[in-house]
Amino acid sequence: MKKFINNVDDILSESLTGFADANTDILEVKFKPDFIARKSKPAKSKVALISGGGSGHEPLHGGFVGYGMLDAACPGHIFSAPTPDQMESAANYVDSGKGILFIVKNYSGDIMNFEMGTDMLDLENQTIIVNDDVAVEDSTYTTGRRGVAGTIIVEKTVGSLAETGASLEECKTFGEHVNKMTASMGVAFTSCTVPAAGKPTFDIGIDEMEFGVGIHGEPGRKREKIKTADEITSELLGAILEDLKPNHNQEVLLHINGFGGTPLMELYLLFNSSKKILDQKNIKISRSLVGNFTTSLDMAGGSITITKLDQKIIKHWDSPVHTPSLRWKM
Amino acid sequence: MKKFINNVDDILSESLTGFADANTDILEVKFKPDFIARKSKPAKSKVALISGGGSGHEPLHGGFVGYGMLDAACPGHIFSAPTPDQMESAANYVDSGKGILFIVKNYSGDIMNFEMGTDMLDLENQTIIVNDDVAVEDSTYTTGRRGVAGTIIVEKTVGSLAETGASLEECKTFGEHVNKMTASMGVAFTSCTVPAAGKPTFDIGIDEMEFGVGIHGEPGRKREKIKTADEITSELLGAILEDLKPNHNQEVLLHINGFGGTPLMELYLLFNSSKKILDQKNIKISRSLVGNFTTSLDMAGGSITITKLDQKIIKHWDSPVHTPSLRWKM
Amino acid sequence: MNAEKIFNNLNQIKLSIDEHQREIEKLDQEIGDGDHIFNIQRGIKESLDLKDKLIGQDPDQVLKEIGMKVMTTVGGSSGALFATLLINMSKKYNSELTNQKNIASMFTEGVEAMKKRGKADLGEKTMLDVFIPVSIELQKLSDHEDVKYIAKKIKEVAKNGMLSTEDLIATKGRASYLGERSKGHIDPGARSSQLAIEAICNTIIKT
Amino acid sequence: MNAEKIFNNLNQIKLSIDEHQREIEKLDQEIGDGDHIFNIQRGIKESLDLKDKLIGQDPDQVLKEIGMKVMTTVGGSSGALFATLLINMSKKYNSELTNQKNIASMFTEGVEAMKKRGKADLGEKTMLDVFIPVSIELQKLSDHEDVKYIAKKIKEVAKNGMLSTEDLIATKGRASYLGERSKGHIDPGARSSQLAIEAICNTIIKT
Ligand SMILES: Nc1ncnc2c1ncn2[C@@H]1O[C@H](COP(=O)(O)OP(=O)(O)O)[C@@H](O)[C@H]1O
Ligand SMILES: Nc1ncnc2c1ncn2[C@@H]1O[C@H](COP(=O)(O)OP(=O)(O)O)[C@@H](O)[C@H]1O
Ligand SMILES: [Mg+2]
Ligand SMILES: [Mg+2]
Ligand SMILES: [Mg+2]
Ligand SMILES: [Mg+2]
Repeated sequence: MKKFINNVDDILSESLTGFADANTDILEVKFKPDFIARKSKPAKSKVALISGGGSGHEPLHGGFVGYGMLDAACPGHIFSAPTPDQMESAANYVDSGKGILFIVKNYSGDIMNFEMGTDMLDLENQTIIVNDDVAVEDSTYTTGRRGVAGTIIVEKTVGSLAETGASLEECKTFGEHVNKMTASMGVAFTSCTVPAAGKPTFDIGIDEMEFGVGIHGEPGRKREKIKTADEITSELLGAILEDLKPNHNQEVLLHINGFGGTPLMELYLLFNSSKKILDQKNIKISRSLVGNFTTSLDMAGGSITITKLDQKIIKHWDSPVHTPSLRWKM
Repeated sequence: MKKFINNVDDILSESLTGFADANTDILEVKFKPDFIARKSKPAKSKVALISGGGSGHEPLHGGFVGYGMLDAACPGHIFSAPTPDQMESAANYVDSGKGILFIVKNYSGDIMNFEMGTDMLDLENQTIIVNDDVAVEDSTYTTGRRGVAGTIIVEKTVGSLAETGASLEECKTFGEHVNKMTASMGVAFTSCTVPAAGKPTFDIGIDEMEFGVGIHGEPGRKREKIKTADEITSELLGAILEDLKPNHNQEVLLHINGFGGTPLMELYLLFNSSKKILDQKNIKISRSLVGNFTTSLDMAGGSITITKLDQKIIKHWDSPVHTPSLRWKM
Repeated sequence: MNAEKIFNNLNQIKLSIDEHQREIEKLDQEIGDGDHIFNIQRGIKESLDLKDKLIGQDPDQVLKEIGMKVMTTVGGSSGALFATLLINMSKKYNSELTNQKNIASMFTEGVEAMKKRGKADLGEKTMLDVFIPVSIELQKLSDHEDVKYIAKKIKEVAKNGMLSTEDLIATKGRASYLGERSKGHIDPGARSSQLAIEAICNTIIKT
Repeated sequence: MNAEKIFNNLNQIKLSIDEHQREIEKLDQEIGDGDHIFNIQRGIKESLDLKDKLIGQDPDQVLKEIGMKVMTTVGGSSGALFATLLINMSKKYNSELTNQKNIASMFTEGVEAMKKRGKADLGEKTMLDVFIPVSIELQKLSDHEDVKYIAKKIKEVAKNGMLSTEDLIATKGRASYLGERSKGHIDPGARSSQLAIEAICNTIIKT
């Protein structure tokens, strides 16, 4: 296994320490239980946004702690949901009196651990479940869709609303709205390598791709022969648009997300493939985000996310944000 | 080969088109000859900064076109220096009357093509050669050191100075100063795959690394067995500090750069390894930058860059910048 | 039941899990995300580290503390679920019952809590396909006197439960994203749970 | 010398380069960045595309236009150098000289310009280790009448120049970063240049 590590057991703590030291102006990292918290305390009380999940998806979530986005993030072990005490400690640390809003990606492990965290918590709190991945069929009899790259859009927009002093209820309602307007789907060319395992999670032929893949190296909807970028995009967008059913002339945010091992050049090429299709369908890309934001360690591949925009989402997308990995207007 | 592409010959144009469409607020892309130009024309005349080089290092250089950094970037084919007409056209397009400053990484191909470009040019111009890579011995009898990840620091700081209305001479002098204060060195775990070749540029054992590697998949100083992050960092920093000879209590900018295929988590771990060593030596990290900025397609590995800081460099590092891949305070 | 016995069982569980490490790792790589083995090994190690502190304390206190340790160090689905099991088992501890009745009632309580926590039931291709039949069988056998007989029976039931997951289509947990593709693989959580139960049963059978 | 002959030579060069594609690719992967073959193939293709436009024009004009095309489409070190060669050759074209003398003087001019452009000279493990000896030999033989003899000689000199790069330590170009590690590999630019010269010589020898 080829990684910059000293010892498999220390990866997380060493990496978090480096992360804290590289971002001393924005955040601090607390250990045992581990969480990342925004350094600047809000002037007026505001709803505190807390997210978290297994590590290995960096910059998600820690990279989005800061003004205009998250108040805290709870990093679990690699691909393992964080533990309830992390959420409880983070909440007590960042609470400023207006309640806590947890933003949780829809995985059994995350849901259960966040629930146990809120069980322990004495603060008013609400939870938004992000489940933007259309690769998975949503049925009331199953766990439902996964939360993937759309999470960043929920975190950014709700983070902005919270800064305005909105109530916990308003933040939750808006976050659920943004989640509903958002759909994603991805494809992987290679497997990631979990450091503790030391080898790729799955084997895949040199001409194969895993279609409708998640962000943990778990298998996707199907295994297929590699296709052209245009063909892949057409399939991904097909599923996304079928879910979102955008109107004619719908304005959207197009987010091309890399899983970690794919060069930016290819992500921009995917953007181009997507735009060609969206243009044909009279869907207007009025905001865009391209890069490695919700990764799966070193996995090659990427995902497309679309959010249907309205004035409120646009406003809270455009507003100032100052985090390690998303920053503008400040 | 596993990439998001339609056709090997169209990668660059499709990717550039996507890049333009994803950043319509900041820049535009011109084709034949290809260059990326800042959209907002400067209010007052200023020195125009132009960089460029082979593609495959994204976000370098196109991702740094925008206010406070580059006025234009000339992307060559993958790993091939751009052609002189690109530089000439870009210069004529962005010139605002105060002359052109070319920022060129020290490679034969880049030097020759930029020189031919300036030969064709009727505008006042100067060139800064960036050569921060200490892996390569600098001797007057050879091509000298390569320009690698330190380039971004030169582009950012000189870009800021140019916005203040500084003269061509001042910008050149400052850029050469920043370059001199900057040293880098990197290590690769895997080879990149050039799309036209369709397979990795070099073979490397599963327990080997290429030490002192460049950013084109070219071999490095030596092939070694993989070591721990702390050991690798110690060797890289050893060479860098021997070159920079920092004073006691020297303030530095520490830039951990990923080559494309290495997760952010590991880059922060490298930051941590670096800080431990710098702390011991009483070198103070007062600015930091961690991420994939000067990449080599999908190569796994990364580099460490240090810039010795003075008040002027700090000022121009901290100043507002608004490009696709480096943005703050605006 | 006492602290020493609990840690002794934990030691046996550790041996069995370590022995089947590669198998469990592979199962979660096939239909999950590959972290299950590391999660449970971390949980076992952290729990064993409590031994010096907890030895001599009441069994319910020991179970609760181990449950809390699992809750705060494991993470993932299995951390939440095993912690829920242990913490809720400890709540029902009643030293006045026979050992059999005590364990049956504790276990039933723990498994009911897991079902709530996981919003899951029998036949969803999870560790509950081991725990639910085991808790039912424990209730059934709680009047029985021969603990070795009970242990043999439970071992069998656990194994059948584990094996039953192979043909199921997962509807809970990470494997549920695979739909049809989840078929033909044993659930990793079911396997590790069955191995743990088997280790305890074997200790009883052998003494 | 005329446009048709130039394009005919270019066609022969293309055949030889394509035939040795994998070999040239590998050489630049070993001590460079692997793009050399794509650079020269792009240059040849773009140049051949000029045929319809340039056929019938004066040789110097043809060389200049091909040189400009190479300059604006190839990039990298080889684009700059080959363009410099061709554009500077075209400047020295003098139809009043014998073909031998004309070519020798054009070539010398082109190679001198390359040396300036590359700030390089003989023995630095570059394409100049082919071009410099060839230009010297062309000068030497420029009084000779037997063009086939000249072609044979030049072919030999080019080959020796190319082979000489194997044992050299590179001091120019990308291979120079390797220091000692550059030894034992033929320079990719030297190989492609030698193949091009050989293709032209073979055409002369065969007609
Ligand atoms: N909702 C659930 N109810 C019951 N058991 C579950 C549930 N979700 C997951 N599991 C169990 O957890 C196991 C996976 O544990 P682990 O790999 O540690 O966590 P994660 O799935 O979060 O990566 C599965 O094999 C399954 O037995
Ligand atoms: N300074 C130089 N002078 C002469 N020839 C050079 C010089 N630098 C490079 N070369 C030649 O160029 C060849 C490499 O060309 P190519 O791969 O197309 O460009 P790059 O090295 O920029 O990737 C080398 O093999 C060498 O022959
Ligand atoms: Mg997990
Ligand atoms: Mg090159
Ligand atoms: Mg798992
Ligand atoms: Mg090359």
